[in-house]
Amino acid sequence: MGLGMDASIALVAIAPFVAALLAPLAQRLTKPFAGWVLAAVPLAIFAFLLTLVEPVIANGAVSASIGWVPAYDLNLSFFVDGLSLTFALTISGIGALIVLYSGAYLKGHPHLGRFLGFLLAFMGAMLGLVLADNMLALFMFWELTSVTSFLLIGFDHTRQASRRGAIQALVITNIGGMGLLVGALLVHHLTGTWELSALGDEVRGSGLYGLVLFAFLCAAFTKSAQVPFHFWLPNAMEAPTPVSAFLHSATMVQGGVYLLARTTPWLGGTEAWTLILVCFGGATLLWGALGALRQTDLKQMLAQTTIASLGLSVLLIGLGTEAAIAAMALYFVAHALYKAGLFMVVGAIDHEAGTRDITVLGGLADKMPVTFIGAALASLAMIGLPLTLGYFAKEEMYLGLLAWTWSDIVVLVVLVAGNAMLAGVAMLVMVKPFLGPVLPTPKSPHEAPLAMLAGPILLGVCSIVFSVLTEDLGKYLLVPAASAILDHPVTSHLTLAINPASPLLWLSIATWGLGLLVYRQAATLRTLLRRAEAALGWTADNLFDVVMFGLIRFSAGVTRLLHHGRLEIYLVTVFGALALALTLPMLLLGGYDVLLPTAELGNWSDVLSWPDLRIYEWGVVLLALVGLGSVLLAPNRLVAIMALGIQGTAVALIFLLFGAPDLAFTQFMVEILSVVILALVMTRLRLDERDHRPLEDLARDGTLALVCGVGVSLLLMVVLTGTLDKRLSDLFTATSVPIAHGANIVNVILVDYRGFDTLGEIAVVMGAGMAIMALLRRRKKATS
Amino acid sequence: MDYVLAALIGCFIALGVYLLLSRSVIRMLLGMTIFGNGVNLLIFTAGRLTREVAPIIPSGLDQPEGVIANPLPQALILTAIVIGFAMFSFLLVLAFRAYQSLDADDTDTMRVAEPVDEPNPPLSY
Amino acid sequence: MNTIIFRTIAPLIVAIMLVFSVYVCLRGHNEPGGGFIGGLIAASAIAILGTAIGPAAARRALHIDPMNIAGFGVFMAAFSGLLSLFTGSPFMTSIWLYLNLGDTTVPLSTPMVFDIGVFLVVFGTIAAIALGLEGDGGERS
Amino acid sequence: MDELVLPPAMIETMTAAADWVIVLPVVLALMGAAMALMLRKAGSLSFMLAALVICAVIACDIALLLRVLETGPVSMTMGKWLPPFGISLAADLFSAAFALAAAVVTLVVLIYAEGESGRDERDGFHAMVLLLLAGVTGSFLTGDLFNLYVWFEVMLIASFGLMVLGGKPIQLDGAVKYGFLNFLATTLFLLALGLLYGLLGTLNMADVMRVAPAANPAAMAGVAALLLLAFSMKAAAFPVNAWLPASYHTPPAAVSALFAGLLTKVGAYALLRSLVVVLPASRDLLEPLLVAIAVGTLLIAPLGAIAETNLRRAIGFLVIGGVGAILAGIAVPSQEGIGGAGLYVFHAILTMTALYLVAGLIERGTGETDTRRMGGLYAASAPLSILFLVLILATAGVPPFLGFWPKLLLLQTGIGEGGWSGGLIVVALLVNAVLTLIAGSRLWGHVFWRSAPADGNAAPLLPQTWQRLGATAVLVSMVLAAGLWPNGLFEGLNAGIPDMMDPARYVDAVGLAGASP
Repeated sequence: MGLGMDASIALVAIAPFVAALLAPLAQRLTKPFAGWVLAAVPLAIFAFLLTLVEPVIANGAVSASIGWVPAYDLNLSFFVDGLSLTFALTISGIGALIVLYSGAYLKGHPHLGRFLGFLLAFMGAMLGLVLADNMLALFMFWELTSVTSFLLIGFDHTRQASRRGAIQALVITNIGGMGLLVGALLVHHLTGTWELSALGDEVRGSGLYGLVLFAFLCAAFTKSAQVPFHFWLPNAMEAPTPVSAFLHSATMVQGGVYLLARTTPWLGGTEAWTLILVCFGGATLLWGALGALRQTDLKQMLAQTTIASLGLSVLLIGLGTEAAIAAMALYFVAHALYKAGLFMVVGAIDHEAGTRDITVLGGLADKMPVTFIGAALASLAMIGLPLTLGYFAKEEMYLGLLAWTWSDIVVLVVLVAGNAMLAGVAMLVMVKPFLGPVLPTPKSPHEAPLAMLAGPILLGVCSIVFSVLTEDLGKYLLVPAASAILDHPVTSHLTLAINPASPLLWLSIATWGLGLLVYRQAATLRTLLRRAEAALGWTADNLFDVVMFGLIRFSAGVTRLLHHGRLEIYLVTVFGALALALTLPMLLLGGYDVLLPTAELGNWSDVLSWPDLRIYEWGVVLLALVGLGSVLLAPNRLVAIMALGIQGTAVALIFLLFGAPDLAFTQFMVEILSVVILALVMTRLRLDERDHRPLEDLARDGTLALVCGVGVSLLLMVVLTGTLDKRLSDLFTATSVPIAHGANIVNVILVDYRGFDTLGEIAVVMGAGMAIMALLRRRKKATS
Repeated sequence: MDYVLAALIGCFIALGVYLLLSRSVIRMLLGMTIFGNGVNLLIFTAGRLTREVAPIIPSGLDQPEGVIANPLPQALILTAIVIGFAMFSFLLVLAFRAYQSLDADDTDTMRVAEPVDEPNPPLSY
Repeated sequence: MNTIIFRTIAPLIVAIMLVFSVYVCLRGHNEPGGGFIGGLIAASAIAILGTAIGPAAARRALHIDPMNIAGFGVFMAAFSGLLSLFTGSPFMTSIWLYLNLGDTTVPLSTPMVFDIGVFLVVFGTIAAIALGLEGDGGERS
Repeated sequence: MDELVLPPAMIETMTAAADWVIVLPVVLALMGAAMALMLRKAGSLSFMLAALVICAVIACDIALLLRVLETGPVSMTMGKWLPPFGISLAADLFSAAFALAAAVVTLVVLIYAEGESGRDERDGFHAMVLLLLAGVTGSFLTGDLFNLYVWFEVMLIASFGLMVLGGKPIQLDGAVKYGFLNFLATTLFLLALGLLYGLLGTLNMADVMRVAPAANPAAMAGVAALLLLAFSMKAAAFPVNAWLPASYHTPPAAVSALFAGLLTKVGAYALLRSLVVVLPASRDLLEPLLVAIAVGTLLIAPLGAIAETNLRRAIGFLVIGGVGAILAGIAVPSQEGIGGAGLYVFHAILTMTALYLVAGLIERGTGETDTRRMGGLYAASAPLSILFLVLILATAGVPPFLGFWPKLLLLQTGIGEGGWSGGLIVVALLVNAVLTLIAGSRLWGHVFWRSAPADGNAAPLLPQTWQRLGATAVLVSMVLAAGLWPNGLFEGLNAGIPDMMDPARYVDAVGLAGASP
C-alpha cells in the first residue's frame, strides 16, 4: 500500500463524504449509470477493508489515528478489530449493493443525485461510527447517522407522513445521542481518556457507574429501537425502500447494538447490565414479532421483524456468555444479509407490482422468478434452516442456555417464541406474494432490472457460502468478533454436522414447527392482534404525537405568557429584578449592618443629629421634592412638563451648590431643551391626560417603586459609610495645570484625561441626530 | 448632608420607576428623565459632596488653594447627561412617530410587533 | 412669536449667541464652559433663527447641512487624537503648540481641536433636531 | 516655573506604532461613521467607504489578535496618562477574537445589505453600521468600566437608528420596546457604576480587580447584582429578555442579522468580563442566581422557538437560548466553562448572524414572514436548503458543526463541577439541545420540505441577488470550516483562558501606576 495505515483508514471514513458531495454532479454527468459509478466507492472501501482481515486476525486489532483537535487532546482515532471490521465490511458491502439498487429504484427521480449523496454520507458516518476509537468521534458519527437518516426518511418530503417519520426519528435518536455524549463525558471525567480501547475496569468500579450505564443504554436503546422507543422505526419506513434496507435494518439501527457490544468489556457483565438488557431485549423481541404479525404491508412487517431482531441482539449481548456473544456476531451478519435482501425484494415488488399489501399479492413467482429466488434465499436464512447463516446464529443462541436454570429457561422460551414468530413471518413473506394463485396488481409486474436484482441474490448467496465454509466462518467472523466483544479469545465450534442427541436440534425443530403454525394461522393471529391493539386504544406512536403536540401547546402557552407584548409588564419584570438585585444580596450578606445603631453608638449619633444642611440647601431639596411631587400629581401633561423643569432646575442647583458649575449649566441647558422639545411635540399630540391605572396596578407599581427607591438610597448610604479613595481626582488636580495646561479640571478631564469617553459621547450625539433624522424623514415621506 | 441627598435620590428613583410603569409613553419618558437625574445625582453623591468650591484652579496657580469638589464624578455626569439627553430626544421623537403611525400613546395598545391574537403554532410536521 | 420685531432682532440675537458660544467653547479649558455648553448655546441660536425666519430659511442660512457639521465634528475630534501617532505616544496624547504673535502667546493644542469637534457635533446635531422638529421634517433632499 | 514634585502621571516610554492596533479599530470605525454620514447622499461612495473602513478594521483586529496570541494581553492607555488615570484599552484573547468576529460579520452584512432593495431607506445606513461597529468594538476592547458604558451607549444609539430605518409601523412598535428596555439597562449599568466608584474610587478594570477584595463584600455583591441585571438585559437573559423577540423581527433582515450577531453578545461579553474577571469574589456570592438565570434561559428560550410562527421571531428565541449557554459557562467558571462561554460567543456571533441572513433570503424567496404560509424551498433552492440546514445543526450543537464545541466544553464543566449546580446545568443544556433541534426540524419541515400551501398568498419564488446569497454563503462556510477544524480555536483558548482565570498578565499589560515598580 502506498498510503500509511492511518491515512488509509481515515480515507475510508472520509471518502464517502467526498463522494456524497460529488454525487449530484456525478448523477448529472452519468445519468443512467449513476448508481453503477457511485457504487464503486463503497466497493473500493469494501475491498480495502478485506485486506485488513488478515492483520486483524493476526494482531487482534489495527489502529490508526490522525490529529484532529490536538489542542483539546482529541484525535480522529480508529480501531479496527474483529467487531468493527465485521460491521464495516457489512456496511460497505451492502452499501455498494444499495447504491446500485437505488440508481435503478429511483431512476429518473429529479433528486436522485441528492439521494445518492445522502446515502453515501450516511455510509461514511456509519463507517466512522463503527471504526471510531475516540468516543467524541463516535458521537459525531452517531449524530451524523441520525441527521442523514432524517434527510433520507424525509426524502419524499411533500407527504406529511414522511416529515413526521423523519422528525420523529431525529428527535428520538437525538435524545439518545445526548445520552451518548453525557456517557462519553462521564467516562472521560472518570478516566481522563476519550479512547474506547484504553478503558479498563475504572468505570465499573466507580460510583458513577449507574449514571454511565443509564446514559449509554439511553443511546443504544433509542438508536436500536428497543421498547419503549421502538415506534420510530416503523415510521422510518416512509423512506424509499433502499433506505429502509440499508439504514433501518442492516446498519444504522444496529448502531445501538454495536455500541453495547463495544462497551461490553468495560461496562458490561454486571447484574444490572444483564438484567436490563435481557428484559428490554426480550420485550422488544416479542413486541416486534407480534407487531410483524399484525401488519399486512410487507415493508411494515419487515420493519417490525427488524425491531424484534434488534431486541434479540440486545438480549444476547445482555446474556454475555461466549455462546451468546458468538450468536450475536453471527446473527448480526445473517440478519444484515437476509433483511437487506428482503427489503430489496419488497422494494422490487412495490416497484413492479405497485403495491406492498401481502393480502392482495400472489403468484408473482412466474413473472419475477429471480426476485423470488432472492426472496426465498433470504427467507430461508431468516427461518434459520441449515445451510444458511441464520441456522448457525440460532444454534449458537440456544447453545448458551442449556444450563437449565430457571432464568435460562425463561429466556429460552422467549427466544424460541420470538424466533418462531419471525420464522412464521419469513414464510409469509416468501410464500404469500410469490406462490399461490395470481392476483391482480395495480401495475402489471415483470422482472426488476439487474441493478435491483443483484442485491438480494448476491446477499442470499453470501449467506449460503458462509455457512458452507464453516471453518472459515469460525475463523474469520465468529472468533475475531466475539473475542473483540468479550475482550478475551474464544474458540469456534461451528459444525454442519447434525447431532440428533443434542437438545439444540429439538429446539430448532420446535422453532420451525411453531413457525409453521404461525404461518398457517397468520390471518387469525392478525385479527386477534388487531383487536387487542384496538382494545388497548393507544400506542407509543400516538403517545409521541401527544407529547409533541403537548410540547408545542405548552411552548405556545409559555411564550404567550412571557411575551405578551405589553411593555408595562416587561418593565414590571425588570423592576422586580431590580428590587431583588438591590436588596437581596445586601440582606443576605448583612450589608445593612453598618447603618444599624451599634452598641457603642459610634458614628450613629452624628447621623441621628440634624443634618448640617444650610437653609438654602434645604430649600433646593424642597424644590426638588416639590418638582417631583408635581410631576406625580400633575393634572395634565403641560403641568407635568413644567414640573419636570422644576425638578431639573433643582438638580442643576444642587450641582451648583456643591461645586459643579459646568454640570449646573449643562443640566440647565439640557433641561430647557428637554422642556422645549417636549412642549413642541406635546402641542401636536392630543392625548388622554390622566394617569388612570387600576388600584391593583397602583399597589404593585407603588410597591416596586418604593422598594427600588429605598433600595438605592440604602445602598448608597452603605457606600457612603466608607471613605472614598480619591487617588484619581488628586492626581488630576495636581497635574491639571502643570501637565495638561488647563485650569478647569472638569474640562481637562473631558478633553484630555478621559477624552476617549467624550469621543464616544459625541458619537452618541451624532448617532442620536442620525436616528432622529431617520425618524423625521419618514414622517415627511408618509405625509406627502 | 450626604444622607439627605441619598434619601432624595431614593425619591427620584422611586418616582422614575413609578412613572416608567405607567403605560403612557410620555409619562414613561418623564420617568426615564427623572430616573436618569436620580442616577446622575447618585454618581455625584457617591463622589462625596464638597460645598461650593468648583474644581477650577485659580489663574496663576499650579494647585488649588484648598479643598475642591471632586472633579471626576462631575466629568462622568457631564458625559452621562449628554448621553441621557441624546437618548431622551430619540425616544421622544420615537414616541411622537409611534403615536402618529400607530395612533397610540398607550403601550398596551402598541401591538403591531407582537399581535394580541397571535394564532397558535400549527400542530403538524 | 412671528412678529415683525422678533423677526428683525432675531438675527442680532443669533449673532450674539453664536459669538458667545464660541467664546464659551474656547475658554472652557480654564473656566466653566467647553465644547458641549458652547454647542448647546449655538444650537439654541439656530433654533431661534428657525422660529424667526422658518426652518427652511434657517437651513439655507447655514449653507451646510447641520448633520454634516456633526459628522465633521466627530471626524475632527477623532483626528485630533490620531495626531499623536506621529509623536510616538498613545492615542489622544495632547500636543501643544505656542504660537508667538508678538506680545501674546496663542496656545494651540489637540485638546482644543478636540473640544471644537465636540462643539461642532453638539451644534450640528441639536440644530438638525430642532430644525427638523420645527417643521420641515428633515433635510433638503 | 518652580520645580514641583508631581506624582508619576505620564507613561515615560515611547509607544510603538504597532501598539495602535488596539485603538485603531474603534477610531477608524468612528471616523468612518462620520465620513459615511457626510457622504450619505453620494450614492455607492458611502458603501465603498464603509467596506474599505471595515476591511481596515479587520486588518487591525487580526494584527491585534496575533499579538495577543503571541505575547499575551495588549493594552494602551489614552493620552499617555498612567493607568488608572487615563482610559485604558486592554485586549486579551476574548476581546480581540470577538472584535474580529464582529468586524467580519459586519462586513458580510454590509455586502448582503447592498443586495437589499429599497435604496431610499439607506440614507445613513452605512454610517449607522459603522457607528454600531465602533460601539461594539469599543465595548470589547475597553479596559475601563465607564468607558464601557459609553461604548454601550454608542452601540445602543446606532441600533436605535438602524431599528427605525425605514419607519414601518411595526418597526416603531418594536423600537419603543427595544428603546425603553435597553436604555433602562444602560441606565442601570450607570447606577451600578456610580456605586462602584463610590466604593472603590476607580473605574479601570485592572485597578478594580486590585482594590475590590478590600471593599465591603455585601455592597460589592449588591453592585455586582446590579451589573448582572444590566448586562443580563443587554444579553437578553431570562427573565429580562422580552425586548428581543419584541423587536428583532421588525427591521430589515440585514439589520436583524447584525443585531443578532453583535448586541446580545456584547452583553454576554460584559458579563463574562465584569463578573468572572473583574469581580470574581462577588460572582461567587451570586453563583446560585447565575445558575438559575442560565438554566431558566436555556429552558425557556427554545420553547419560544417552537411556538413562534414568525420565522425571525423564532430565530430570535434561538439567539436567547445561546445566551443561556454562555451564562452557564459564567455560572460555573472553570477552565472549560469560560472557554465554552467564550467559544459560544464566537460561534453565536457568526451563526446567529448567518441565521438571520438566511431568514432574510427565505423571506425574500417566499415573500412571507410567517412560517405557516411558507414552503417548497427544498425543491426550489438547494443552496438555501444547505445553508439553513448547516446553521440549524450548528445551533443545535450537532457535531461537527461549530455549535458543538462550546456545548462540549460547557457540558464537561457541568460534569466536572458535579453537585446540584453542575447537574442542573448539564440537564438544562441537554434539554436545550433537544428542544432546539425540535424547533429547528419543525422549521425545516414547514419552510423547506412542505410544499407551499396552495391557499396561501405565497408569491412565486423570487430570485436572489448574488450579494445576498454570496455573503450568506461565505459566512456559513466560515461556520462550517470553524466547526470542522476547530483546532485553531482551541489553541487560542488554551493560550487565552489562563488570562481570564488569573488576570495577572492582563493587569501587568495595563501597567497600573503604583503597581509596577
